Amino acid sequence: MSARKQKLINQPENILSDMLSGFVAAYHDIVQLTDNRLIVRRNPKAEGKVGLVIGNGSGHEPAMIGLIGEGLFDVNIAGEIFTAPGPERIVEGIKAADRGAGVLVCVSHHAGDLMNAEMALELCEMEGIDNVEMVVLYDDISSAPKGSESERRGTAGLFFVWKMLGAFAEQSDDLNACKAIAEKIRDNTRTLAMALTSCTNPITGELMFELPDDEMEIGTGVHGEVGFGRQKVASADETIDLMLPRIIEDLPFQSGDDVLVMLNNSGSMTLMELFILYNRVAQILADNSINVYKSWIGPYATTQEMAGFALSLCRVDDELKALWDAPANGAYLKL
Amino acid sequence: MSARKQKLINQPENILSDMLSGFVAAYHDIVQLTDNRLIVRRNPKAEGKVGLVIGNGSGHEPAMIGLIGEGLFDVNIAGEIFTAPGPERIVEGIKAADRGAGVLVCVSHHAGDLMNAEMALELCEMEGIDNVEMVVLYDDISSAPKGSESERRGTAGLFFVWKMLGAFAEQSDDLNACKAIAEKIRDNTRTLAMALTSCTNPITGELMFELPDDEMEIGTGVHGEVGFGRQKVASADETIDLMLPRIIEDLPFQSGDDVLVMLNNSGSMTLMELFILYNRVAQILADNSINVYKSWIGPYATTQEMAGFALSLCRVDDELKALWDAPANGAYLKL
Amino acid sequence: MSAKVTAQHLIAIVDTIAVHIHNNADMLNALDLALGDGDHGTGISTAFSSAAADINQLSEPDVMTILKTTASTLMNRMGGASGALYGTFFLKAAMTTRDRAALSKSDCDELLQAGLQGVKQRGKSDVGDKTMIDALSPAVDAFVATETLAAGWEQAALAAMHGAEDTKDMVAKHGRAKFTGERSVGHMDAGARSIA
Amino acid sequence: MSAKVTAQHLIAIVDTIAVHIHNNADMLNALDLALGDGDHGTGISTAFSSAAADINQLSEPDVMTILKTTASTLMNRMGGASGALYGTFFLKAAMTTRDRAALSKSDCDELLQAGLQGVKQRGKSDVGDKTMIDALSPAVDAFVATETLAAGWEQAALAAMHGAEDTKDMVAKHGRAKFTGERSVGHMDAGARSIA
Ligand SMILES: Nc1ncnc2c1ncn2[C@@H]1O[C@H](COP(=O)(O)OP(=O)(O)O)[C@@H](O)[C@H]1O
Ligand SMILES: Nc1ncnc2c1ncn2[C@@H]1O[C@H](COP(=O)(O)OP(=O)(O)O)[C@@H](O)[C@H]1O
Ligand SMILES: [Mg+2]
Ligand SMILES: [Mg+2]
Ligand SMILES: [Mg+2]
Ligand SMILES: [Mg+2]
Repeated sequence: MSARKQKLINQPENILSDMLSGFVAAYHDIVQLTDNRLIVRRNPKAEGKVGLVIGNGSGHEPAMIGLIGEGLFDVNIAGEIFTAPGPERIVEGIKAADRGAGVLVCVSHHAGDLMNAEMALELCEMEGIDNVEMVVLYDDISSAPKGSESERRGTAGLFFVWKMLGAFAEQSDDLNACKAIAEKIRDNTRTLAMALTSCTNPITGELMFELPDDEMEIGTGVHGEVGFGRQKVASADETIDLMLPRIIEDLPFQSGDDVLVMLNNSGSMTLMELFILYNRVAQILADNSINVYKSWIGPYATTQEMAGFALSLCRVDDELKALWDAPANGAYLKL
Repeated sequence: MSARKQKLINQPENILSDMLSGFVAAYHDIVQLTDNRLIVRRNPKAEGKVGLVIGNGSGHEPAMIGLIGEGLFDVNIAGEIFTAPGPERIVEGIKAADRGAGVLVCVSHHAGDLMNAEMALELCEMEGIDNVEMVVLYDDISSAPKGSESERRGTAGLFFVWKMLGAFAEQSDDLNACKAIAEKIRDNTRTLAMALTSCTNPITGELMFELPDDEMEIGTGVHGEVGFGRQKVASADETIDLMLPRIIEDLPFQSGDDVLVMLNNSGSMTLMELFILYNRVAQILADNSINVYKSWIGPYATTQEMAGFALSLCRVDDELKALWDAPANGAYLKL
Repeated sequence: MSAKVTAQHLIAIVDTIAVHIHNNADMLNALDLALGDGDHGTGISTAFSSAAADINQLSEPDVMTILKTTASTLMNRMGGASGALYGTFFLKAAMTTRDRAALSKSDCDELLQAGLQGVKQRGKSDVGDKTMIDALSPAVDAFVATETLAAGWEQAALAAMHGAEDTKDMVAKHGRAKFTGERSVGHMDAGARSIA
Repeated sequence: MSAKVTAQHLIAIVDTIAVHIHNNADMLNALDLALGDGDHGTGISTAFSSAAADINQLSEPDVMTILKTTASTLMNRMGGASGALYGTFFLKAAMTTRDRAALSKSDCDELLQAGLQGVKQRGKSDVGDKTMIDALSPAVDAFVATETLAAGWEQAALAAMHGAEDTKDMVAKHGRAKFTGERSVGHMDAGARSIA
């Protein structure tokens, strides 16, 4: 088991507060930490534009605290490590994001995230806060079969929603249009991930899952959830040959399509490896006459120090291309 | 030994070519790969401005291929893994970077890098290529005592030179002024690194060095060179308390100084840990009335998947602040 | 043995749950570690402790306030799926107690059934889905089937244990990801049991 | 045994070095792995093989061209510190052979001393610094001290081995980081030896 045993933290119960304090200390020009521990933009978006909120368990940094900023999200409610925040904090986040044109609550599809967001919306209703909408997002083709897309997990491919929805909402006063764009991006995105090693839970120091040194697993989730394919470690090209065709078939992506490509570093992959992997991705897409509009290679939604990556494709038209190219200024995403 | 045994590559002898092909395939809007395997800017800087070149062993990605671009370097000569490129390739790089105002060859201080750069300059002389200068850069306080600064290793702190020299040369037609700025930044920068785990050489799959799971080492170099302090793994705050005072004393950084701060991820540290570490850095600097102008937390000069970080401070005046804030567009550094 | 559950009884009940779960927190974590994220016990434990603390702060609270306070503390301190579910259980239960000073056996039947209904709705799940419902549902049925409160708690606890045990086997067949929760649910109800 | 080293001899010498190092590449890597980056043997081996290939491509080359070609192939194929140093050795050696069709014993003395000088200058180091110089310098001295070419190579190789062995001990005392290089240098010169 080649997983790291030790982490540089202080008291485990202080991980969240130490982390958030350090993050805002470093990036106070972009974000601020409110008294109720919300991460909000230093420069709020214009009055009369739609607010974007997301809550999530921590431990996936830079997601989502690093994606709060201009052209991205307005508020992040960071829960404890791998635990979705409760409904009251989500309601506080909704209030903080409201600029008078309503608020869209985005949910990465996991039981805890979904149920707490639903309860938050019920609380809003009780409090008479209307003009709040929720959109549930998913992308992981390994977690439910084709035809049952809405049962799939939300994983690294949601990156495309965050970036392009963020650009859209920066300009939009139409809550339903924001929800529609989020769904459009979601429905054109497909992701498949793999793991080469496990990682440790920072609170307990214990392994998140078991994976022998000479094996890899295909289809893992962002908390190390089990995938469908465990096998001996293959070469970079063989690994992409196992994963990319499944992604292409699932949507399906077709000859002539324009796509955004992401290779998300789950934690401790080297960029060297990711570039070698991308080299094969580019070859296969070219062979299929699928045109890469832009690509992104690096850590975004991590699973602590897990060695592995997620490969994600998003089909884009001119509207989405423009949204992709729009400026963004988060601590960990700048365009 | 909690180091990863397996890497996702193809043939070890193809690591460099596979990696460079994948990198330029992903970022062809920023860089291009020449026939002689130089990484050069897609959009060369203006005629009559000073060219910036650096050669280095690979394996440290994103350094230096990810820092080629507008407001940064013009040409990178990527050697084999952890092996400086030979003189002829450096000469080719110098020619590729020449925009008519001379070329500055930057050297991160290591025996191989220095000797090959010196030979390259001798070859330039023979070929009658004048107007080429060399600057040797170092920052690692663990590799030689105060007073012997010029014997120190070049490590992650050179990041500050790359960024600010890049901004300066983008506008400058004065080779000596570029060299002077590089030296000014170097002489105001101090770095100390630590490692929590070893890592594997991607060619051989063998450990780069030995480090028991429950120990950490302070003072490591960017190839896992041995440091001065091996001890049981400490808490995040204790680790910073061990390292930062040494850095502050070495320059020394004084009350009222403005500084840039970098926490460089050597490979598989989580951002969660780096933010927790930074929280303590910010406290200590505030206690010493040292003002953080800007900070940068993330992977820049890596040592494969080594778990560890480098802490680097650079004292800045108004001239350097302006250079830090100037735009940069490398694949892995955007401002 | 009182024929009705008063506000004082309710506070005592929550206190007991909190203590019991606290004593089992490490074991729940250990179970969660089997392959979960290992914070399940800690999460439930701290949440119930805070709930007990919060309701003991209340000055002369009525039954509904106690249940509502418990619900909100649980869902906001626990977070995750379990926070939402435990919170929902107490919230829906609270809704049945408006204007009641104390709860009769039949009040408790109604309260528990409403809570169970709430959990099913919240989780969009039912008996056999291998969730806490497989422990909770038989417990509620057993309670309702009895005549007295005392007997009700007894039977409920037993049924919950059996339900949890069953899911344990079911789950063992279906991979460990859900295992953690089920066992912890079993203990959650075991906690409730110690009240009778 | 010819009294002079001709171009043909020189090519044979480089060929032999290449073969010898190639046969020892794995062992050099293994040594490097002790704690180095483990590519040392591979680096030297591929570089010398290419050097041998390149000079065999040359049509009717003179002595100087052979040495210069060897130098440039070595420094550009090997890279790193050793590439610069081996390359410098052959480059400075080449400079002493201008217009010479073949090399006498005294020519070789001059050639070797120039190469050694070059390495010292390039590395800003000298005997006792625990580098390849501790193998190369005694080898050159021993060569110069002899009368004939044959004896020269013999003595040089022996002295180099001893020098390498010495550094080995020195180095063993001074941490493993430099160890790799020294041993490989020893083998490098051992390679040269097999020529005589
Ligand atoms: N949709 C659902 N319906 C009913 N119970 C559920 C549902 N999803 C999860 N649960 C219960 O919640 C438990 C997980 O709780 P916990 O691990 O604390 O939350 P999280 O999964 O967010 O970490 C599971 O064991 C299961 O019993
Ligand atoms: N300054 C120097 N002077 C003389 N020899 C040196 C010097 N630096 C390194 N060397 C020699 O080069 C060897 C290292 O070669 P190698 O490992 O192939 O290069 P690199 O260190 O770039 O990987 C060392 O063992 C030493 O003998
Ligand atoms: Mg959890
Ligand atoms: Mg090397
Ligand atoms: Mg859980
Ligand atoms: Mg070496």
